[in-house]
Amino acid sequence: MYHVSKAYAAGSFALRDISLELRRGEFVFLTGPSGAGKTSLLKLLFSAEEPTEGQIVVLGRNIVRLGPAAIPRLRRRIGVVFQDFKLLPRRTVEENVALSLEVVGTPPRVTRAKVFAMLKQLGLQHRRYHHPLSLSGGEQQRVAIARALVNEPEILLADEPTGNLDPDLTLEIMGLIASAATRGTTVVVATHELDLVSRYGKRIVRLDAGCVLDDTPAPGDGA
Amino acid sequence: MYHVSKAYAAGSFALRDISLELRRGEFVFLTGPSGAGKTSLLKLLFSAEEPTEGQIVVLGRNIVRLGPAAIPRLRRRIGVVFQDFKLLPRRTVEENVALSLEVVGTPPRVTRAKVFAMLKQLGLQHRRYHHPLSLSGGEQQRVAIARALVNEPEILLADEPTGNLDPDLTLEIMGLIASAATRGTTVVVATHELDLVSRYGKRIVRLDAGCVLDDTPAPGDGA
Amino acid sequence: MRRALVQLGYFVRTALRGLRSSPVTSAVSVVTIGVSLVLVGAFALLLWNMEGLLDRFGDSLYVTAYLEEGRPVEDRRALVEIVATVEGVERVRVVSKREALERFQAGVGRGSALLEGLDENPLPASLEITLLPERRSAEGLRVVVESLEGLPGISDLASGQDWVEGYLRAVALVRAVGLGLSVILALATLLIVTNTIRLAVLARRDEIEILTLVGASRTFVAIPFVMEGLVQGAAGGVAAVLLLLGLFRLVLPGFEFGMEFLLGGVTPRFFSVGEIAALVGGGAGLGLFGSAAALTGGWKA
Amino acid sequence: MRRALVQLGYFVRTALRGLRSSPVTSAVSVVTIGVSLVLVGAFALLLWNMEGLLDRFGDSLYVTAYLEEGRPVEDRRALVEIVATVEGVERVRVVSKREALERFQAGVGRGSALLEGLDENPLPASLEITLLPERRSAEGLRVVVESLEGLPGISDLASGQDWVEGYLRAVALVRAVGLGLSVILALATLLIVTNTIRLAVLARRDEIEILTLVGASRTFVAIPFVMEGLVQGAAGGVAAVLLLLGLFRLVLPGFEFGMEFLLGGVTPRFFSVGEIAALVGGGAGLGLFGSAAALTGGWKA
Ligand SMILES: Nc1ncnc2c1ncn2[C@@H]1O[C@H](COP(=O)(O)OP(=O)(O)OP(=O)(O)O)[C@@H](O)[C@H]1O
Ligand SMILES: Nc1ncnc2c1ncn2[C@@H]1O[C@H](COP(=O)(O)OP(=O)(O)OP(=O)(O)O)[C@@H](O)[C@H]1O
Ligand SMILES: [Mg+2]
Ligand SMILES: [Mg+2]
Repeated sequence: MYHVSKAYAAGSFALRDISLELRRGEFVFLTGPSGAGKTSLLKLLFSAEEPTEGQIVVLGRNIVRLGPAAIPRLRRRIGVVFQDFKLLPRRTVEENVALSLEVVGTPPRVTRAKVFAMLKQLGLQHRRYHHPLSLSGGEQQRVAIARALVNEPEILLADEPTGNLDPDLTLEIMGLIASAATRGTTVVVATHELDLVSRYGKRIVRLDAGCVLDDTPAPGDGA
Repeated sequence: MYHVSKAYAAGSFALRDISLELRRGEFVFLTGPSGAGKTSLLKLLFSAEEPTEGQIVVLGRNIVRLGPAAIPRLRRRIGVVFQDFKLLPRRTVEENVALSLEVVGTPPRVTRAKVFAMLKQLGLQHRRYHHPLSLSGGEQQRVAIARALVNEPEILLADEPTGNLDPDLTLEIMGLIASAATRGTTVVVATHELDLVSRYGKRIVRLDAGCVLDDTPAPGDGA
Repeated sequence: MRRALVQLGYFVRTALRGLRSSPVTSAVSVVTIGVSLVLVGAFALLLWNMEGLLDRFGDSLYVTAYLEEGRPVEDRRALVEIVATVEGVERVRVVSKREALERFQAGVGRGSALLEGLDENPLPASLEITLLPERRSAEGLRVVVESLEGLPGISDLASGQDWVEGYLRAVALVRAVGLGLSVILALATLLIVTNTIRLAVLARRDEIEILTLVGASRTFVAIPFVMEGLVQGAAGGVAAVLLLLGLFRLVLPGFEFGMEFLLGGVTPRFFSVGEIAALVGGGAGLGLFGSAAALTGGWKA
Repeated sequence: MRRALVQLGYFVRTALRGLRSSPVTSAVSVVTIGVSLVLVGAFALLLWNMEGLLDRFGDSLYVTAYLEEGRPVEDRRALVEIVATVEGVERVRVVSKREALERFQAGVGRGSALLEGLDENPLPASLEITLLPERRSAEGLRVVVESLEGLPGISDLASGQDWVEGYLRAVALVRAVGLGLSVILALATLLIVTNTIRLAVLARRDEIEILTLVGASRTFVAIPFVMEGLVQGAAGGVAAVLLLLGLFRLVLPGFEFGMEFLLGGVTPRFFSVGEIAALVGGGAGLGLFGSAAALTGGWKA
């Protein structure tokens, strides 16, 4: 899905000469110690940062060459769960989740139905009219996940999506993400939770200090 | 350390009729599923929220009756690691950590030395002059921990202090927190990571839906 | 088409939500725009009423044509009619010998028995010829004087050239100072308003950043903000008009005594409906322009 | 003591850091304060120079004492000396018969041969008695006229009572309008500046919240903010003075023509050093007051 990427941020390298290729519908775990560059890698995929060097091809487009008008269009096809959630504090949970539908111009009725269904799946329907600041950390994280998934994106980038969730919820949400992958969405999950990673038997990319340490394909996979 | 506490937030109960007592120098884990009320309980201890009902005694003072001038004085004796870090984005890492020393009027030279030592312990000395926004999630979390610990507080409240850290760092930092406890600091750690909790053999308070589910004293403890 | 409607609905809803959810910021913008417009409006009122005052002074700008003695009354009537048709003349008034004497005595001082010893009134009758407002310039005066010069029955012409020039200079000065202050005031207002809205946008830059991360285009982010600016500006305009009206009503009676002397019978005027609309529209425009400028300028900072 | 010094150091450092780390917000505050002070300053300059103008008009406010004919020159000299000592009199000027005639002829019109037929000049000599500025009121005038009334050698007194009253009303009007506009302007400025600083504080409310969570007292949080406000205000004041000076220098020559007529020989004046200090101090005060108000008012919202 993307080809070569090489990047450094502000003087010191955050990623050094990384090359990765993801197939459509693939489920990949990105692991590595704190500061390894996981978030930086996701940011590149999402064109929130530009690579200092190298090319990145996402959904058939070289995002390094993308004009400022094309970036929003690309982003609408990608769902992202940010490590720090990035929810709008002055909008309700429902409105926050609805955002990713509104940017593509979904009619309000459809939006409301989809948002409600998604919140229910995540056990948040009773928090619908709350504001993010009055939610617990785990609830905020689930809102962020709901916003990323509600638009049925072609790519899902999730940065520590279960860091604030208890083990039961973690299982549930990973199930939700995995089911998105089976529907054809390419999924990249950055996490430190090694248990989690080992339990699912998916492709694992380990990063350290900006380099790919190893790239273990999914057990049942010939590549 | 505090006596009775009972609280609800904005109509719906976040904590129901909780009673707990902590001894000076005790190390307590607070666990429970997402939305159980862990953060709310810590906020009460820190008088960031007022209880709707009940009394809370911290460091010998009933904080429900505390005047607005006394709250800052109390807070200076408590170190807090917030779930969302609460770092000042426009100050460097060093300045952020120095804050908790500056509010008690420590001379700049002493401050600088203490901050440097603390950052070194957390493996952040090379990020000293960075701004929080250019740090990875785990690095930000460590800055928050540094700020809470640098002032050698009498009480340490840590809300998911290792949620964004890889297993190695988690061990290291829990060690640091534990060593604070052995120096007489009362420590309360809220976390979902059950492994972590079980590994240390400390007192465990389990919350669910605002109630104390059970309160397991540390194995080697007669109480 | 359907999609455009959906989007419009979203924009309107978002703008209203924005206004509701940041009441302090909105209020500050409305108040700033309102206050700025009150300043501009009060100044405009003052200037316009001063223009009225200047026109009033201008009315006493006339050419005096002294009449030859001993001409029959018919001749004088014919002369008045001719003079009235001269280009640039607004009005002609006859000042008789008697009136001239009375004026002179009044001018010199009350009990002055100055000309009493004279057996005959030495002052001639004259015509007071008022110029059309648009002719009240040194040039216009010259034209009228030249047209009158040859006419039979007129012995002499006095146009008070010095006074005219002084008056015209004073008018030019007042206009120039007024214009200068208006320009400063307008620029200052514009600067203050855009700055205020820039700060308001700055206070919500997280919101903007998150929206773009979710895939919103610039337009999508900007339109609700600009609509908010428009509404705030219009609200500020309405507030300004009401405040000005209140001030006008409140302040006026206290000044009437002095005003009467300066403005004579002219009643100080308030804005017309069209001008009120312009003021409110100006507020809306300020809000619109301010938020658009803040968004393009302060997108990143 | 030592702790106070440490704290002061912290406050100064933090204030400077705040100014540096939020340049847009700081710049907006400085510009807003500066612009507001330019408005106030320009208006003050205008008013003060207009006061000068009014005084100038006031100089032509005099009492005319017509002298009896046929008195010896020595008597007249003595009279002038006596009149000069009357309380409230500033200056006495003698207008001879000849001068009176010339003035009359100039007043009526250039070629006017009006009084030429007379064998003798019918106009009397007179004294022009100018009043002290503080006596230029209807009351002051009455006192002087009464003191003069009995004096030998004076045939008649003309004080142009109407003109005086009109003048005095006009002065009162200009002062009142000026004062009214000044008050509006000052209030508007205060409102705009506090609002702007309130927004600036709002943009940094996270910072304030975090500081209080770390155990900072209100004072500890507030002092650096207030210091920032002070510095921004003073900077705005300096900018305003420079801008006003520039405008004054730039605009003045263009108006000199009209100005000369109105102000006569009076040169329009700029601010004195003390007034400049007051302007800068006012800016600093505005910034200080604005940020203090924003902190107490907007602590929570
Ligand atoms: N905007 C930035 N400017 C400068 N350095 C940055 C920036 N963003 C990240 N870095 C640095 O790049 C390195 C990698 O950061 P990144 O956020 O990708 O780590 P991560 O793998 O996500 O870590 P974590 O698990 O702690 O979130 C870190 O050392 C960080 O300090
Ligand atoms: N300010 C608030 N206003 C209203 N409700 C609140 C507020 N803060 C918390 N709550 C609610 O109280 C409940 C407990 O929240 P709390 O943050 O204490 O949970 P938590 O145990 O820390 O959860 P997590 O592990 O997800 O962080 C949640 O359901 C939350 O929605
Ligand atoms: Mg990260
Ligand atoms: Mg929590």
